[in-house]
Amino acid sequence: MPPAKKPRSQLTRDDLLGLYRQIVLMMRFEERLLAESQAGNLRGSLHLAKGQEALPAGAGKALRPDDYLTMTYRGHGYALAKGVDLGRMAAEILGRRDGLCGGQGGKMHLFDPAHGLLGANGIVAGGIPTAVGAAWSSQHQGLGRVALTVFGDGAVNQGVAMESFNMAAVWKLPVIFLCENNLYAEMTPLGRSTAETDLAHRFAGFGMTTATFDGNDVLEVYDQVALAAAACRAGKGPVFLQAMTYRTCGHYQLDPGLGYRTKEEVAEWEAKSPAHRYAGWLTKEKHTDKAGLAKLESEALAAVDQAFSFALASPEPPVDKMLAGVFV
Amino acid sequence: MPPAKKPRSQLTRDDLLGLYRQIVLMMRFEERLLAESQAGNLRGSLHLAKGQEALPAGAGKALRPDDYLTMTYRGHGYALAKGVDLGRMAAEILGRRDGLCGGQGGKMHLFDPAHGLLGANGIVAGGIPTAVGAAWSSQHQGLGRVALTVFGDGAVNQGVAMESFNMAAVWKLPVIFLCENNLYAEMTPLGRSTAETDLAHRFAGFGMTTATFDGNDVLEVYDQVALAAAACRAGKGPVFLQAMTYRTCGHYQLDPGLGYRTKEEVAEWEAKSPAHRYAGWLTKEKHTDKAGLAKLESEALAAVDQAFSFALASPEPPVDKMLAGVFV
Amino acid sequence: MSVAGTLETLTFGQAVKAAIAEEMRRDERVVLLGEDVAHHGGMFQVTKGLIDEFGDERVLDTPISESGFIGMALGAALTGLRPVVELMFFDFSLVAMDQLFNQLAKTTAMSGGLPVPLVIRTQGGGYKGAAAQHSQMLEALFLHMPGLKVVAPSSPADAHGLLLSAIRDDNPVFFIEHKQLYAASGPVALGAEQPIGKAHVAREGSDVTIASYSYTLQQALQAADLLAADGVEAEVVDIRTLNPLDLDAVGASLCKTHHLVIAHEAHARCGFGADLAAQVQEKYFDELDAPVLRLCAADVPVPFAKNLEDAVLPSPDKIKSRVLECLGK
Amino acid sequence: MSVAGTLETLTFGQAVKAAIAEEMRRDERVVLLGEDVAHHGGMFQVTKGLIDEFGDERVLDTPISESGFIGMALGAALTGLRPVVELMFFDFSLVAMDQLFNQLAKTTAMSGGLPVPLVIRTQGGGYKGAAAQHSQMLEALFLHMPGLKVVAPSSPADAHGLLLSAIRDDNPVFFIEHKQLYAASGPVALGAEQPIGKAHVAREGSDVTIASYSYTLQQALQAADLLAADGVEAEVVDIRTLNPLDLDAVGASLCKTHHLVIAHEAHARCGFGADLAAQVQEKYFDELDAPVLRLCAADVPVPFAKNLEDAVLPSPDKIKSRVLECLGK
Ligand SMILES: Cc1ncc(C[n+]2csc(CCOP(=O)(O)OP(=O)(O)O)c2C)c(N)n1
Ligand SMILES: Cc1ncc(C[n+]2csc(CCOP(=O)(O)OP(=O)(O)O)c2C)c(N)n1
Ligand SMILES: [Mg+2]
Ligand SMILES: [Mg+2]
Repeated sequence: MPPAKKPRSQLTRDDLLGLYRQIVLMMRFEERLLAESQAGNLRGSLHLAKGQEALPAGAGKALRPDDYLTMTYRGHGYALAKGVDLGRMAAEILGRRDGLCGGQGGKMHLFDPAHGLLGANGIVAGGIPTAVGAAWSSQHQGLGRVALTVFGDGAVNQGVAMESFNMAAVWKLPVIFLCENNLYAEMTPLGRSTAETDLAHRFAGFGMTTATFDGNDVLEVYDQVALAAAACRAGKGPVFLQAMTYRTCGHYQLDPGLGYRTKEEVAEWEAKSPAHRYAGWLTKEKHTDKAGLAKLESEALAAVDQAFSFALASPEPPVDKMLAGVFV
Repeated sequence: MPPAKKPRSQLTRDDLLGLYRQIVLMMRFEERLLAESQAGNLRGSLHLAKGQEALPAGAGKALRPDDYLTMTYRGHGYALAKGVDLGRMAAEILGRRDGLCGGQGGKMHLFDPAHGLLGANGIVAGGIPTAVGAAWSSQHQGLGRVALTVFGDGAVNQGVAMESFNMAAVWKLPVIFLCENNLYAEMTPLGRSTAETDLAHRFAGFGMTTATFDGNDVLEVYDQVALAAAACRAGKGPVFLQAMTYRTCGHYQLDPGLGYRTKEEVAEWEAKSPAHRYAGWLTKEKHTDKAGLAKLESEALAAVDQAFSFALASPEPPVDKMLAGVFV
Repeated sequence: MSVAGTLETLTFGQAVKAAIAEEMRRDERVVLLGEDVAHHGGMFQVTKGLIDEFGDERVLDTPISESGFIGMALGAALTGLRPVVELMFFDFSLVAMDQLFNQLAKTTAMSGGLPVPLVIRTQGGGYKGAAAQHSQMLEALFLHMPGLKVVAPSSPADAHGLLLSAIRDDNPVFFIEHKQLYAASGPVALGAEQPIGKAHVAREGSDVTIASYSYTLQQALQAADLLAADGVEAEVVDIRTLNPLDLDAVGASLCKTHHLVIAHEAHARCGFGADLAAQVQEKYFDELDAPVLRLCAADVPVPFAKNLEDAVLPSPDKIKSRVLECLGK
Repeated sequence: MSVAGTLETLTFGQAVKAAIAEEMRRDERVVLLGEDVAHHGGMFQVTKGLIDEFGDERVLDTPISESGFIGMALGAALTGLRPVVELMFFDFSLVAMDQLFNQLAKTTAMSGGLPVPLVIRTQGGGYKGAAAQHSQMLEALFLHMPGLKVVAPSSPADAHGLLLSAIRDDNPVFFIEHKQLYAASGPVALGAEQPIGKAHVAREGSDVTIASYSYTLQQALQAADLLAADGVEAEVVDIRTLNPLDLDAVGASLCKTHHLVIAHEAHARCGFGADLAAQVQEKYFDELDAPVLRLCAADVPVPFAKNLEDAVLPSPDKIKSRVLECLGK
């Protein structure tokens, strides 16, 4: 039974503007990553989440700072929204000494347990059981923490993902399975990889509460994650959230994102992009005006610039410690 | 929509008696295996399927000889019902030269492609994707063959099983997933390993047709597998069958089968055992009488005796060929 | 209840259990999970009764989802618990390799130093007619992939002491038990840790060194007895901890005997024996009077029939022959 | 369209594709499957356009279910097809290990001789900043587990010829491509098979033997050039097929040079180099004037930052240093 009021009704004007700032921060951060990649300063594949920014922003807001998070190669925004330091994150992605992991992890392996971040992952679905374990640990120790694990529509076909869903359900663990259903896994459309494209059905089959919603509406995302977190904390077990969204960029920096998608389809989703929509709502509802938005945007840009200045000033990581071996 | 008549209406009296013979054959075969194990002639763990005999008998009857089959360590009955030679099977299980696999495989690794048997398996769920591949191959080559894969209620929690369900569904492959839901995986009751104990829900979530039925009623098993095979051959895609059953023996020969189950529960299911129920029905419906049943039983026993005579007369496998290497 | 500090005669299985119980009493962060470990007490009864002492909050039966629950253990280890996982058969590690190697073995390195305090206990090996999928010793895979400590004791005392160390270690430890060892008994000093990273001379000798571990170590000791009857004195080094490796201990023995035979039950190609032979010939080239020889399982899947399995797996006789070959006899 | 019998200059990637296309034309049982191999043509574009020629019945995009579709390929291989599977990254083999090792590698042995005609192509290796989970060379695992032929070509011609042989083989073949090789080009005799099981002398020399394969072989050739400038003539043996192994070819070279360095990108412990070193010292003990040395990746997960990755992975310079060390210079 849905509650009388949506959790968003609790949000203050500052909160509402903070959500916008978070969306824009992520956009600026990822644009800068792309620029650094194109300038040759950033190694390897870069997986951006353009058009999906409402999800990290809304989910981050709905969680407690000490809640746990595991995510994918496409998770920069979640780390930011969870409070991870921008500068140390940029430094990690640039492979510097002051990076979150001392430059050893790289952008697919961001860790920051101080902010609950238990790993980005390069293996599709690889971090899902980690989150289930963190949820178990929280339940076991009575910490009241929730674990959020974020993954794509393609990841649900990886065995370990489904094993995790079942374990979470049978032990009623406080874990939120947030599926960013952006309709494609790399270049494969959802309908080519699964017969039942409404993934909520699959989750329900494990005996889990599910919800499907507009993942490009930041307030809806906030509501859904807040409700799920409350249910988890109340001991009601895991929740599956299917957020409908779309990446308006390619799978990675060298993929133009077309070929397997039409220009029209991309344009349609660009029109529904979270920043755009939310900015419209904020001004329409008179929470702020154009100038107010511009101020948030330039704040975000400044924060990103500062982070990258820090990162670029950081030296190469020392080799000896790394070569000394893997054990603590 | 169910058909007007159940497939069983096509069965002749000979067919009906043949089903009974098949049930009894399996019982005598497995009893003999147990005796050989206790006599020290049979190495390793032995997983019997006492009380579940209606499933192999009914399923074997409903399939074509050239249909494919993969199964578990508990699959002796399916191999027999699929037409595998009793003597060569006994010889394999005893580790003899004339065994199906020349004594190299053993009882958990029975292969007999001439009868469609593409492997028993020692890894829970390990053979499920093999069946999916055989179904794909049949579809691809237009062979009209169906693949049956049999597994337990515990196996549905193994990642590769769920990956296989999804693949079969998305490509509409002619594969029947037959889950022997005997309520326990080793010593773990179903409710301790999954939140949603009606496994049909999980399968439906993948976009598959499902049916749940009494797995101790051989005619019902025959009907369900025949309907599923017909649907597969008609190109309607995979079918999930959940057969409710129970092993009235232990998980393996050294497990008394109690401790984790009450005597009452076991007794209740013993009363529902397939041979017993079906014998009652056959005589009540006057398809045969006590003497007729006894004749079928002694035929089965004779066949088993003959098979084991053959097997016990077979020499040790030659060592050199095996040591020469693994490649063909 | 066993009490730390006392000396008892225990089977290998009991020694393992005593170590787990000891650590669970000492440290409430230690939790146990695996298939049928709780209510049933494990397929090999190693954890029998622990649920009664520690409750089902700390001793957890899992679904048949090895990838899932090993991954879960990683999440728990990163958030304050110290899980001890039972993997029922070594062979089943293959369904969980990504979680083992891409996730938990790499977490410390990728994160720049996070501790991952967890132990995975498993049981492997042949000789029981369990055939190709239930007889494997796969330690080589775990040695090739950096990030896991790997321990393979051959006696109850070592099993106990090394498991204590493993549970107290802040790195992930893969702990290998052999099905043929569970019933073997011996004296165990309860609560006495054995250090991870130290080999141990199980028998002294001067003519040849046999390096081994786990169940094969027991066969090596039998081979040494057979050899002694023929006048050959073999020194038997129990490697015990395969990673980190105590190369110095092997070297010390080699400098005495100048002959080395490595015996293990895993396959030869890219096995532990290949690794040790390569390291030994590199570091002790001038000490070697003969090539390092290996006695391993034949490089075919373990077959079912007894005569075939015997032909594939090591035995004291085969080790003895190999030693004589090494000595040119 | 490339025609069998002609000689063309192709990149490594094109040479692989030409082999697949050739076999698909010749034998309608050959089918292709993997993630994004059909409509997109593969992450590395190796199978680009094959769907147009052969249709989506024979070129199949799969879900992200490596265990599932590798297992499917086994089922297809047992029932009349000859599947060629693309595993997008070598690293992802870890999610499918049970299907690879407990199922398809063991099927022939367990069944007493059934053919399993299938090929798994994968792509591995580092140098691209892809970090710990996208840079691995895991061939050692595939060598330790008997039942798979393992091939790792270093040139377009070998890639083409060995893949033709692999697809025609009735055993499962694991075919390793290196991400750094795709763009390298060279002459390819279209349709010309190269035998599985034969090494190849890629450069003649008399002072020392360098044994290598895959991308590291190219680095070994560069190292040989550097060494030649210093007056050292290295013979470079391209192992090419890691299982079966052509030990004789290494031995023949060694009997000339009496010095051996093995170079590869995989980790050292229980790696291919350990295996070859162990076999060589056993069989050619008296030919060795110095220990067999190895140059491998350091035994830590491949780190992200460029300077760290460089410190971990092989390079021509590092190979050269190791060779000089072997020669006592
Ligand atoms: C086990 C594994 N298989 C394949 C890949 C390659 N891969 C990386 S991202 C990706 C697509 C994932 O799609 P989805 O889960 O929908 O997430 P999205 O990228 O759309 O956010 C694939 C196949 C991988 N990293 N890991
Ligand atoms: C991957 C794997 N994990 C664990 C086991 C050990 N094991 C063998 S049978 C079994 C129980 C299987 O239960 P279920 O699927 O219900 O089949 P049943 O035995 O009841 O017929 C387990 C856990 C195994 N063989 N393979
Ligand atoms: Mg997606
Ligand atoms: Mg069961």
